[in-house]
Amino acid sequence: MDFQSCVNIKKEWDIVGARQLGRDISKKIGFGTVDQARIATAISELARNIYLYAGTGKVCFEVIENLNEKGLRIIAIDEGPGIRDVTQVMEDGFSTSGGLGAGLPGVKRLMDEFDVISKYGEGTEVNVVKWLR
Amino acid sequence: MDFQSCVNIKKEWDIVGARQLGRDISKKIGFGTVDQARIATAISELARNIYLYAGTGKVCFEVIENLNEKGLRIIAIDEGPGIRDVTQVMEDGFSTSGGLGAGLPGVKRLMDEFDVISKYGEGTEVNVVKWLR
Amino acid sequence: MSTLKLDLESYKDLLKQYIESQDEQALYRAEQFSKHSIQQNISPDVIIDVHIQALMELYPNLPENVNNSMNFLLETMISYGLAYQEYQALREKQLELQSEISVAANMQQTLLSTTKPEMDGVDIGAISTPAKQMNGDYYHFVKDGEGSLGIAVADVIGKGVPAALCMSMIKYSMDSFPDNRMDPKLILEGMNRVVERNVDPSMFVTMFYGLYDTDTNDFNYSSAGHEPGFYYSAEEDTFYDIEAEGLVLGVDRSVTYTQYTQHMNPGDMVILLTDGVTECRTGDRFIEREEISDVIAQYKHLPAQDITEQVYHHFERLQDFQLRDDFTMIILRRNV
Amino acid sequence: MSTLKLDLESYKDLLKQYIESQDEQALYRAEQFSKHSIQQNISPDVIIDVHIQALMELYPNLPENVNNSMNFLLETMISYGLAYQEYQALREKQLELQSEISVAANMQQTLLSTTKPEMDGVDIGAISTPAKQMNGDYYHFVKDGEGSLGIAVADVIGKGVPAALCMSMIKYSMDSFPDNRMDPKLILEGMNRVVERNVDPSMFVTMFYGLYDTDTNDFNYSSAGHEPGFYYSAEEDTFYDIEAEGLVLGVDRSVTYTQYTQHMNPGDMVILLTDGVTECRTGDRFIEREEISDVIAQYKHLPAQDITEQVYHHFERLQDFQLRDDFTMIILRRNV
Ligand SMILES: [Mn+2]
Ligand SMILES: [Mn+2]
Ligand SMILES: [Mn+2]
Ligand SMILES: [Mn+2]
Repeated sequence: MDFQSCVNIKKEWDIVGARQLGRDISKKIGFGTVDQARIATAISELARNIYLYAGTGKVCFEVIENLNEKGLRIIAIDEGPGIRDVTQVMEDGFSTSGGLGAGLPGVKRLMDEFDVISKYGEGTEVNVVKWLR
Repeated sequence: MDFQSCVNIKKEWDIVGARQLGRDISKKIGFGTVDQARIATAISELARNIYLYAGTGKVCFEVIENLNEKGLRIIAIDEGPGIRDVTQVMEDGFSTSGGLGAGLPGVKRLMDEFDVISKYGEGTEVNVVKWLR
Repeated sequence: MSTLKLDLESYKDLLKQYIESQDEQALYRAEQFSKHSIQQNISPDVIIDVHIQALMELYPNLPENVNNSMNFLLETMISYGLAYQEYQALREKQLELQSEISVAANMQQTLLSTTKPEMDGVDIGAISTPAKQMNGDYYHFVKDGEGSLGIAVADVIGKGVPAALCMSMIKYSMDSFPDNRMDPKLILEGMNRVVERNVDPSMFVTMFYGLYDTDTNDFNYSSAGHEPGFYYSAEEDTFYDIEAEGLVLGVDRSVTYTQYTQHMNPGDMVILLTDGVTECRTGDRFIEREEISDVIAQYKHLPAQDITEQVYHHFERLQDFQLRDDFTMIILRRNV
Repeated sequence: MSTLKLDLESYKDLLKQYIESQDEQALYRAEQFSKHSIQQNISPDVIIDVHIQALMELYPNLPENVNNSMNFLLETMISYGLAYQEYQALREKQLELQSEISVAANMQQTLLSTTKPEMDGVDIGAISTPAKQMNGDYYHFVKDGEGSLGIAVADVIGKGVPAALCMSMIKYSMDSFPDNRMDPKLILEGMNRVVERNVDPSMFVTMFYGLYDTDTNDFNYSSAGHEPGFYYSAEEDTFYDIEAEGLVLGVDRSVTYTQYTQHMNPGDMVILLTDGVTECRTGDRFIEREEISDVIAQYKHLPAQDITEQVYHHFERLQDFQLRDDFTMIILRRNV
């Protein structure tokens, strides 16, 4: 909880940086190859959202532990325009990107826990967790 | 047109035999690996339909040629109960097998040409073609 | 967890069997394996992962390049796995919607059911089949106490759920007219106001209303832009178009309709239909109206109901069993 | 053909880059590549094939085992490719159906629209929000020339398309009643016959009809199994349930309804609702009826329309913005 590493997202190249850091941490925690790839894909999605819709923001990583589990928390924060209708954005298959595994519903599927707080006009925070099994 | 090789379908093992013969012929004609695999999958489907619903029947292969194309024709014939409602059987995703790439719609997708003639109570003939590209 | 492990084991065995013998049986089993996996909702990226693990266990000393290449493939497949899961969710939604619509279609059938009246002096046949699950065509018989028979036929422009909803409006509005004899032009004028008030301007309804008087044997009718029917003269053994001018319902609140009269001699027939009959397609051409009257002529010795059914089967077959529009046909024949 | 070749080239380049450097950038590009492929409707078995070809071109001398293993994987993926294509076809159907239903929902909104009457002596508020696209709740105001106001509220058991279709029946049948003052019990008895005749027995409709007389300030009402509303007495500052016995519509053709009368004093309110209000859920418990009257009490200083909206927003939020049932609330207040 006390240690967070963040990657600032300003240009497309930063998406790769965020993926790299996320993958390194996942590997260290002990995630297998598929999970590493899933986490990297989720990071791509979150970071690209920031890059495309908010302009700038950051993606932060945190190793978390509870009694019998270890996991990775990823927090994507921006101060962009926010999401007007979260219910709609979370709907399957009809997102702006034309669906097909993209967007926030995809991130939700890739991870174990998912939460999004968006204030229209103030920004968005997406908070996701993947547990090590 | 004058040469046909057939495999009789009586037991599950014959499905493998039909696939083998179909694959050998496809390879000889010059189909690539993916197409060979697709043809084998179509044969499985046709032969399994005979095995499951008609009891016995046969799967025949024919190398066909027209002016500028070469291809493989597969004919699956049985004298089973026939299909009561072809329109319904050809509908996607809601076949008896629960959809998901199975059944005759799958065969139609795997091949280039597809035709089915079924007389309720008299039997079914499925006639499909894959062209070499 | 344990079933996945089991699957990895069987995948490994099959893979090993294939690599060693390259026989078709292993490939057939592989196909069965993947079908089974699909039924278990296992996404394709998981299959790649199982493959990688099996390969590494079977050949621990493969070149590093190969391992790396497989990881790259796995990365590529993650998005496919996502798309796969998304589709599965969609499929469930689709099934739900589908069953909702089939419930609605049943309801509609109950709603639109009209009793074909038994009357001395006339023989009546009627058929109405929707192209999709729900019907956007409507027909209805009204028999008053004074020996006259009203026949309504309507077609909503459009198909499916919206057309069906609009259709139910036509039905209830028709039900609310008093049951006693009313002139076709007045009924269409009343319906025009209902449609104009309740339906948005993008939706049109065509309607035909005919009133057959068993005393005078006159068939009085008006049409609101509806597909013309046929009049069959038994004496001349000839079919004529039933032409009638009139704007479709719902366009102009104050429109009035002209009423026409056709006297019916014994053996004469009135054939009413919707454009689902006349706009049958075979291949890429529409049929001619004459083809319909030819088919009717072919069966004209039969009872009216049988004629409608024979005509329907004829055009159903002609269209490869896929109706492109709702199909409705009504035949009224004055008995000889 | 040429675009596929181009793709093979770029896949090969990316694969090579990754194998040589194992850097994240190549993996990111691989992800982009696969997203792009998904958009182009390229199925996963084709990706495996491209992978095999790229691998063979890059490393022509890989062990035979590896090649065989890849062919085995390809075989396994064929069924996934089929499932993928099937899903894509389903998705198109789904989009079509979805747009059909949204057209129907718009139509329904036009159909069900009722004008909230402006009357001296009373303040009226009404809100009705469907849980899905189409509304299975119905409300309607009827104002006659003699200073009385009729309020109908109905709820079809069931949601979605079938409920909406049934709802439109209620609407048209209500429209066909004469506009002059009619007793609530007679209206419910008439509606009961309509529903019994037209709707299949598995579908139920609950309905409440109230008639407010501005001369006597009496509120006369009858209920057909409908969710009880509230009566608010201003003098006592207390909410009471509006209890009324009566069978749901459509079960028994010959049922009769009891009519009740409640005299309204200045400031008193009648609150009518459907069970979508009372059966709100938070977490895994249903709310108590008292929670509704508490929220109404909280906003009772506001105009009736504002109260309905505030109550709606309260329970919308409480349910995480996902209504489980259609939500309808009407408030009628006698002015002070
Ligand atoms: Mn139509
Ligand atoms: Mn039509
Ligand atoms: Mn309801
Ligand atoms: Mn309800």
